[in-house]
Amino acid sequence: MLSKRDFLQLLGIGFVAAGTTKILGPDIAAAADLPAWAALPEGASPKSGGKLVYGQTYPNWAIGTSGNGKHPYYWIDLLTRSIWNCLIWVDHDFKLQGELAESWQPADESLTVWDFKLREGVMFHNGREMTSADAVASINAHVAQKGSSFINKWFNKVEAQGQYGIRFTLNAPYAEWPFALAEYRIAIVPSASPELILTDGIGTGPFKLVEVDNRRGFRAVRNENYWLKGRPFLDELEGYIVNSQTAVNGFRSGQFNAVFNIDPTTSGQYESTGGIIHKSKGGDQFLLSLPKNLNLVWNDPRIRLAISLAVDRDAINTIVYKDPGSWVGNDTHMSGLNAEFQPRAKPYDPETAKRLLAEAGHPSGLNLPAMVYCPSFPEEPKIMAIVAESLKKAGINIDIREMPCDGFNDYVVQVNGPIGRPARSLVGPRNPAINLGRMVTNASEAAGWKGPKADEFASLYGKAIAEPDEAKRTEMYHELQSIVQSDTPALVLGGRRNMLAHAPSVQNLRSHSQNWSSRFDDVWINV
Amino acid sequence: MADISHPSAFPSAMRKLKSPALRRALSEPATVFGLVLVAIHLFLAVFGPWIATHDTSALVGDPMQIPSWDFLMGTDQIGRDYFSRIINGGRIALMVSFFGVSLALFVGTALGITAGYIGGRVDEIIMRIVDAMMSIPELILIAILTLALGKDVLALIPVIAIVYTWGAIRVIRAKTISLSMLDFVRAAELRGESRWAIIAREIFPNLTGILGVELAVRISSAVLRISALSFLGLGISQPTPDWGLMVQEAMGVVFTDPWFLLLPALMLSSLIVGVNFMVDGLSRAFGISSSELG
Amino acid sequence: MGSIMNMLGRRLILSFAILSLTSLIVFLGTEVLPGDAITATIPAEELAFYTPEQLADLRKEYGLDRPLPVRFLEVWERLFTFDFGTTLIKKEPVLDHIAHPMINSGILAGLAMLVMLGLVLVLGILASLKPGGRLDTAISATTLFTYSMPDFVVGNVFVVIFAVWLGLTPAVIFAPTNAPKLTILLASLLPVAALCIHGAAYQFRLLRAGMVEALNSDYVERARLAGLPTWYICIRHALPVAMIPMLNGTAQFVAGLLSGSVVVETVFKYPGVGSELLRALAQREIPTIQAIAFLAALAVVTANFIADLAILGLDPRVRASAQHG
Amino acid sequence: MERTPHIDVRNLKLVYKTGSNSELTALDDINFTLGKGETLGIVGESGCGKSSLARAFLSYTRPGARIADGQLYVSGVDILRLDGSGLLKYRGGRAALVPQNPLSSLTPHLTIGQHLTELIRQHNANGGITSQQRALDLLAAMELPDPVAIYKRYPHQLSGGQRQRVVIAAALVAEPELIVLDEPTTALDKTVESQVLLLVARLQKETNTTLVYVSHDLNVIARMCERVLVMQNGKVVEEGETKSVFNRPQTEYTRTLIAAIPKLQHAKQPSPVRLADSAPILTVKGLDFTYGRPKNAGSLFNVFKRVSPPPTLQDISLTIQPGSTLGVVGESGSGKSTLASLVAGLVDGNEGKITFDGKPLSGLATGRQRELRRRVQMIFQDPASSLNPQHSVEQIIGRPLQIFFGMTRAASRDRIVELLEELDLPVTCLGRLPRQLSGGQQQRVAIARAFACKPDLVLCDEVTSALDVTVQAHVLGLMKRLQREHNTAYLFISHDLPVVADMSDQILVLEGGRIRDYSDTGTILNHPNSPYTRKLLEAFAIASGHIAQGNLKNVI
Repeated sequence: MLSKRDFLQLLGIGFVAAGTTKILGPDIAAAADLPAWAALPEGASPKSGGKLVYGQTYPNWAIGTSGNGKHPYYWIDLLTRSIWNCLIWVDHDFKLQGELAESWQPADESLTVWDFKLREGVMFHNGREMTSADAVASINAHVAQKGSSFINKWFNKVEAQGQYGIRFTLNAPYAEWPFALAEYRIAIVPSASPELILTDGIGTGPFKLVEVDNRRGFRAVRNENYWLKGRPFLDELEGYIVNSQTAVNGFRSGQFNAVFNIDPTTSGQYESTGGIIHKSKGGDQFLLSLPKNLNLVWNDPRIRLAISLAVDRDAINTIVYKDPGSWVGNDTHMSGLNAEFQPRAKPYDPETAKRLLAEAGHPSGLNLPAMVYCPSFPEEPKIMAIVAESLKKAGINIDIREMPCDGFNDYVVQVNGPIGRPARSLVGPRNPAINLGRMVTNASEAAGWKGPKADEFASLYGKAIAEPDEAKRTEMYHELQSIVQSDTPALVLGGRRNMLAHAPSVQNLRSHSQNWSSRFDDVWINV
Repeated sequence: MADISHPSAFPSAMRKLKSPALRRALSEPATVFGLVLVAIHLFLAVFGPWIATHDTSALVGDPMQIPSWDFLMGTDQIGRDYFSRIINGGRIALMVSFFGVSLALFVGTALGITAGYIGGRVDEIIMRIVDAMMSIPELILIAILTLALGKDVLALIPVIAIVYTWGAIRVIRAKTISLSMLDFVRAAELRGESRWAIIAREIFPNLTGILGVELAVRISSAVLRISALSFLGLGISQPTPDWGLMVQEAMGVVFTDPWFLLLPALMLSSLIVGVNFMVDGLSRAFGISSSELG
Repeated sequence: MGSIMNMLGRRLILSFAILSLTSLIVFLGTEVLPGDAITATIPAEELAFYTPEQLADLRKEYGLDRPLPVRFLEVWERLFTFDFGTTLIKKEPVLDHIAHPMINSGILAGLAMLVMLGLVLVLGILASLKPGGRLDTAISATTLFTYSMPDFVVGNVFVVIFAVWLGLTPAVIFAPTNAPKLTILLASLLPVAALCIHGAAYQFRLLRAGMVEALNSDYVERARLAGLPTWYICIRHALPVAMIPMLNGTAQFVAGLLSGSVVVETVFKYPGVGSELLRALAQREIPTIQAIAFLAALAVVTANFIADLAILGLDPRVRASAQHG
Repeated sequence: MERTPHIDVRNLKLVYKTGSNSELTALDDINFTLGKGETLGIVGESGCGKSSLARAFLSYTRPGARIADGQLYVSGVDILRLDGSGLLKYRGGRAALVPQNPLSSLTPHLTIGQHLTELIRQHNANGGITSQQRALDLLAAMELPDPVAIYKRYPHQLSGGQRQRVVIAAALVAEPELIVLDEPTTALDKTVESQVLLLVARLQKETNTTLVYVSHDLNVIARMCERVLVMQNGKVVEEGETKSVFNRPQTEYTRTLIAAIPKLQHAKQPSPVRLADSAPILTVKGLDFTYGRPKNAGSLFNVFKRVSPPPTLQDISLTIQPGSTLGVVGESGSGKSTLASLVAGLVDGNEGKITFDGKPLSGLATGRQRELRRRVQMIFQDPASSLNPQHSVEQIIGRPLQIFFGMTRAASRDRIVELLEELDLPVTCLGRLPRQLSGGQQQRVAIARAFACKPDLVLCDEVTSALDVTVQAHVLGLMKRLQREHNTAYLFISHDLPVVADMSDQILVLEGGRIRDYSDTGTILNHPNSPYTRKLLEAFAIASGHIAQGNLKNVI
C-alpha cells in the first residue's frame, strides 16, 4: 500500500512522466539540460538557421474582436506557443508536460489547493526574469479577462509562494486542474497593470515578435535566451492566415514552406510539388447536439442512437482523409486519443439503425429539421455532405447546410431559441475532465440535455473530478461515457485529423492532435 | 427557339419570318450565336433535371473520376456527379436572378415612369433616393441587406430586387422623359386622356423593348453577381451547387485537375457572352440605341 | 464665373444630401432591420447565457433603447465627422481598424482606375477608327470575353499563371496592412490587372459607342473634309465629347470598381478594406460596417463630383446651362 | 463664254452597303463638266443623292458608302484617286465644303478661334501673319461684328447666321479653288438666309472660285447659280443653264418640282363668304404670356437642367372666322408655336383671354369640356413624333372616335376607312405602324386623326416643313379640300411666308412675341404695314421673283 503522501506525490509526478520514461523526480528534470519531452528523434542532426514561413487556414476566431495582435487571445492563429509559454503543455500523446512549471501537486486530498513550482532562470523577451509574481499576475489577468471558462469555473485565488512557487486555491475539488492550465490562451507574461498586461507581445517563447498584423500575419525572430537551451533552431518564423486555395498557391510558388490545417482533399496539390503531409492522430470533432426540450422525434433515445449508428464515419475517413478505419467516436466529446475513451460497440451499423427506427415507429424512414453550420475547416462542407448522404441511406433525411459565418449567429438564435433545432459545434480533443464536463447541462442553458440520465451524469461527474485515485476516476469516466451513450444527447458526426504540409527541407514539424499545442522549438530546416 | 439552332430549319424559318427586324437580326452570325447560347442555357435551366439524372448531392462513385459514360464530366472531390452539379449549378442562380430582376423591373418601371412622367417633387425625391442607393457599391449594399434579410436562397430574391431596382428606375425614367417629350403624348393630353391612360397606352408600350433588353442584361449580370457572392461566402451555400462555389472548390485542385475550374467558368462566361451578343444584335435590329441601355 | 461657383456649391450641397441619405440607408440596414446590434454581435452560444434583463441593460449601455431619430443623428454625426466611434466589444477606435486598409484599397482602386482609363482610351479610339473593322471586332470580342469572365475567375487564373507558374509576382501578398505604401503599390499590380481585365470592358463599350457617335457627327465630317488628319480629329474633336457618356457613368463605374476590388482583394489576399468588410460582416461589427459603407459611398460621390467637373470642362454647353439654371 | 473644264465628272457611281452582300446605288452614271469660276446648283428632293454627290467633290463618302466607278477631275487631277497627304492637302486646301447644319458642324467644345487656327496651321495658310490674326481677318471678311469677341466664343453662343458665317470662313481658310455648299442655309431663317447668300455670292465673285451649291430650294439655286443639275433617284434628269432649265423645263420631274413651289403671287384671294362678318370661332384678346419656370428647373437639385430663355407673347389679339384660315408667320423664337400651344391648351396661362365660339377656353386642355376638346384639334410639325410608334394607323385614328363619339372598334372601322380615303391613303395602311409609312403618309394620318374629331378649328404648327416640296404641295392641297368640305377653320403656323400666303385668308406676322402686322393676305403681300414684314417679304420675294431673272452673282 502506498502512503497517502506517496500517492499524492505519484499523482503529481505521474503526469510529468511521459509514457516510456521512468518516473523522474522534479530535481532530475531540473538538473537535466532539457526536459525529456524535448528530446529529438533518434539519429536527428538538427541544423540551425533558416526561416519557416507557414500558411494557416484556421484563424483564431477572436482576432477580429481586437486590433491588438500582440495579445495572446487575439493572436492570429491558435499557435500561441511560438511566442509565449504556458505553465503546462499537453504533448502529442496527450500527456501533461511541464512547460514553465517544473513540477506540481495538490496540497492535499481535497484537490482544491494546488502547488506549482516554476522553472528558474526563465527570461522574458524583454530581458526580465520570470518569477512567481508574473505568474500570479498573468493568471489573475486571465481570470479577469475570461481567458478560459475551464479555469474560471473552478478558480478561487492564486498566491505567490516564494520567488518560484505559486499556489492555486479552487472553489471545488478538481483532480485535473493542470490540464486546464495547458490551454493556449493561458500564457505567462510579465506582470503589469490590469489594463496593460497581456498587450505587449512579450512572452518567454522560442521566438520574439517583430511585427504582427493580426488579420494577416506575423514575423518573429529567434529568442537567443530561450530557456530551452539550444532551441529554437530556426532563425525566423513567419505565419500568415490564408484560405485553403491561397495556401496551395503560396506553397507551390515557394512562399510557404509549411501549411497548417490543409484541406485533406487538396493534399495532392502539395504532394505533386514534393510537399510532405503530416497527419496528427486526431483532431477536432464535429458534434451535433440534439436538444430535448421540444416534442420532436429525436426525444426518443432509439432514434438518436439510430442517427448515430447511421453516420458512416469510415466513408468520411476514406473519402476526405484517404485513411479508412483510423478514427473513432462515441458521441461524447471524447475521442479515441484519450486513454479513458470507451468505444461504442459498433460505430456504423445501418441495419441496427433501421431496426431502431422501425421500433420507434418509423419503418419507412424520417425527416429531421434542417441543420446549419459555419465551417471552421476547409474540408467541413465535404464532411457534412457525406454525413447527410449516409444518413439518407438509412432513411433519415436531414438538410445540413453551410451558413456563412456572417448572419449565422443571428440565424441560430432566431431558430434555436426555445424551439431547439440541432446545432453543430466543433469540439477539440482534451482530457476527460474537460470533455465530459462540457456535457453537463448548464442551469441557464435553455436547450441543454435534460432528464434522469442527465442528472445522473451530472452528479457522477462531480464525484469523478473529486476522486483522487486515477484508476477509480478512469472507471467513473467510463461509466459517464456509458450514461451518455445510453441516452445519446449528442452525436459525433465526424472527426478531423489535423494535417499539415511542409517542404522536404523542413524537419521534425509535426501536426498535433490539439491544433493549438503545436510548437516550433524542435523544427529545423535542411539547407 | 430550339429549331432556330437547327441548321437545316434555319433558312426556311428565316423566309417565314414576317418581321423584317427579326430577319435583320437573324442575318448576323453574332446575334444567332448569342441566341443559340441563351437558348442552350434556357433549355438546360428548364430541362436540366431530365438531362442530368444524378442527384446533385448523392455520392455516386469514387471521388475525382475522369469523364465516363455514367458521369459525363466525371465526379467531384467527394464523388458527386459533376455534370449534374454543373447543369443544376446555374438553375438556382438563374431562377433567383429571374425573379429578383423581374421584381426590380416591375418596381423600377412603376417608379421610373412616375418620376419621368409626373416629374416635379416626386421625381426629385425618387431620384435622390436612387442616387443615394447607387452610391453604395453593390457588394456592400448586398452585404448590408443580407445582414438585414437573413441568409437564405429565397432571401436572395429581394436582395437582388433591391439592388437592381435603382438602375432600372434610371433607365426607365430617362426613356420616359424622352418619350413624354414627343408629340403623341401631347396629342393624348389634348384628347383629355387621363394620366394613367397615357402611361398605360402611350408610354408603356414604347418601353417594352428596353424592358426586354434590361431583363436579359440584368439577369445575366445578376447571375454573375450571385456567383461572386457565393465565392465570397455571402450567396448560395453548400451543398447546393452553384458556379461561383464550384469555382471556389475547384481552386483547391486546379493544379492537378484544371477542368473543374474551367467548366463552371465556361458556363458563366457563355451565358454572359450569349446574352450580350443576343441583346446587341436584337437592339441593333429593332433600333434601340445603345446609349439608352443603362 | 460666379454662377459656375454657385452651381458647384449646389452640387456640393447635393452630394452632402445624398451622403446623408446614404448614411440613413446604412443605418436602417444595419441597426434597425431584424434584430439589433446587440443580438447581432453576441455569439449564439454566449447569448444563451444572457437573461432578457441583462440584454436590456446592455441595450441601455449601448444606447440602443433610445428613439431611432436620436440614434440616427448620432450615427450621422459619427460618419460625417470621420470619427466612426469604437468597436462594439473591445472599444477600440474603428478608424484604427480601417484607416490603413482603406488607404490600401484606395491605392488599388485608384491605380486600377488610372490604368483602366488609359486602357479604355487607347482601345476605344483604336476600335472606333473603323467601326466594324477587323481591329474593332477583335477588340470588342476580346473585351466582351473578358467582361464575361468573373473577377474571381480572372484573379485566380492570374495567380496560377503569373505567380505560381511564371513566378513573376508573389502568389500571396505578405505585405502587412500598414506596410510602406510603395510596397503596397508594388503588391497591387497583379490585382489591378485582374480588376482591369473585367472592369475595363464596360467602360470600353461606353467610350466606343461615344466615339462612334462622335466620329459619325457632322463636326467630325466637317473636320475631315477640311483636311485635318484622323488622329488629330480623334483626339481633339471626338474624344472630349465621346468621354462625356463615360463620365456620366462614373458613379456606377466607381461603385462597381469598389465591388470588384472586394472580390479581387479576397483572391489575392490584398491588405485592403474588402477583407476587413467581410470580417466585420462575419463579426457583425456594426460601426465598422457603417464606416466602410459610408466611406465607399463618399468615394463614389466624390468621384462623381470630379467627373461632373470634368464634364463642365469638356462641354461649354453645360457651363452655359449652369448660367441659366 | 469659253469654258475650260475645271471640273470634269465622268461615269460617277456610288453605292451604299445595305447588308452583308447587298448594295444600293445612290449615284449612277453622273457626267458633267464645270468651268473655272462657274456656279453650279444641284437640286432634288431628299434622298436623290445630292449630298453624296457634294461629298464626292471632296473625294469623300459617308460611312458605308463607296465610289464604285468613275472619275472626278479637278484641274485635271482625278481626286478620287488621291490618298494620304495628298488627300489631306486637297481637302480644305484646294476644295472645301460648307455643311448643312452650322451648329452640329462645329465642334461644341472648341472656340471659334480654335476652329479656325487649327485649319490655318494645318494648311499653312497664315500668309505671313499669326494664325490668330489671320483668323480674325477671316471673321472680319465674313462681315461678322466684333471678330475679337466671336473668336473667343463657343459655337452655341453664336446665332445661326453667325455660325454659318464661321463655317464659311473655315472653308475659305486656304482660299480653295472649289467650294461645295451643302444646303448651307436650310437651317436659317429666311431673312438671315438672304444675308448669307449675298455674302457667299460676293466672296465668289471676288475670288472667282468655282462653286457647287446643293439645295432642295429651287429659289435659292435660281439666285445663286448659273448652271443647274436636277437630280432624281441618284441620276441626273436635267442639266443646263439655270435660266433655260427653270423657264423651259425639259422633263416632267423638273416641271413638277417647279410647280410645287409655293409662290407669293399664287396667294389665294380672300373669299367674301369666309370673311363675312359672322361670329368668330376663335377670339384672342390682349394675350400676354411668359413661360413660368419649367416643372423641374431651378430646384436645388437640378443643377444640370438646361433652361432656355423663355419666349414670350405680348398683347396678342386675333379672331378667326369659321371655315377660314389665319396664317401666323414668324421666324424662330417669335412665339408662334407658343400661341398654338396656348390655344390648344398645352400650356396654361391664357387667363380667359381666349374665347372659342363665344365661350372662354380654360387654360389646360384637361380642364376643358370634352366637346371643346373635340372641336379644337392640333396637327404637329413632325409626324414621327406625333404618332405613337407602337400604335397601328387604325388605333391612331380610332382613338378619338372612341373617346369623342363612343364608337366601338367595329363601328369606328368604317369611319377610319372613310377618313383614309379622304386623305388619299390606301386602306392597306390600317394595320401598319407609323415607321412603315413615308413622311407624307405619316402627316396625312396625323391630319386624319385631327379630322376624325370633326373639328371646327385645327391648329397647324409647321405641318409641312419636314416634307419635300412635292409632298408639301399634295398635303396642302388635301388640307384645302378638307377645309372646304368640312368648313373647318385653320390657325396655320409656318415660317414659310409663301406657304402661309397660299393657305391663308388673313395673315398675322409675329416678331419677338409681338404682332407686327395683321391683315388679310392681299394687304399683307401688297401693302405691308411694318418694316419687319417688308423685310420678310423681301427675303422671300427675292427668291420667288428671281427664278426667271438669272442669278444673284449678276445682280450684285
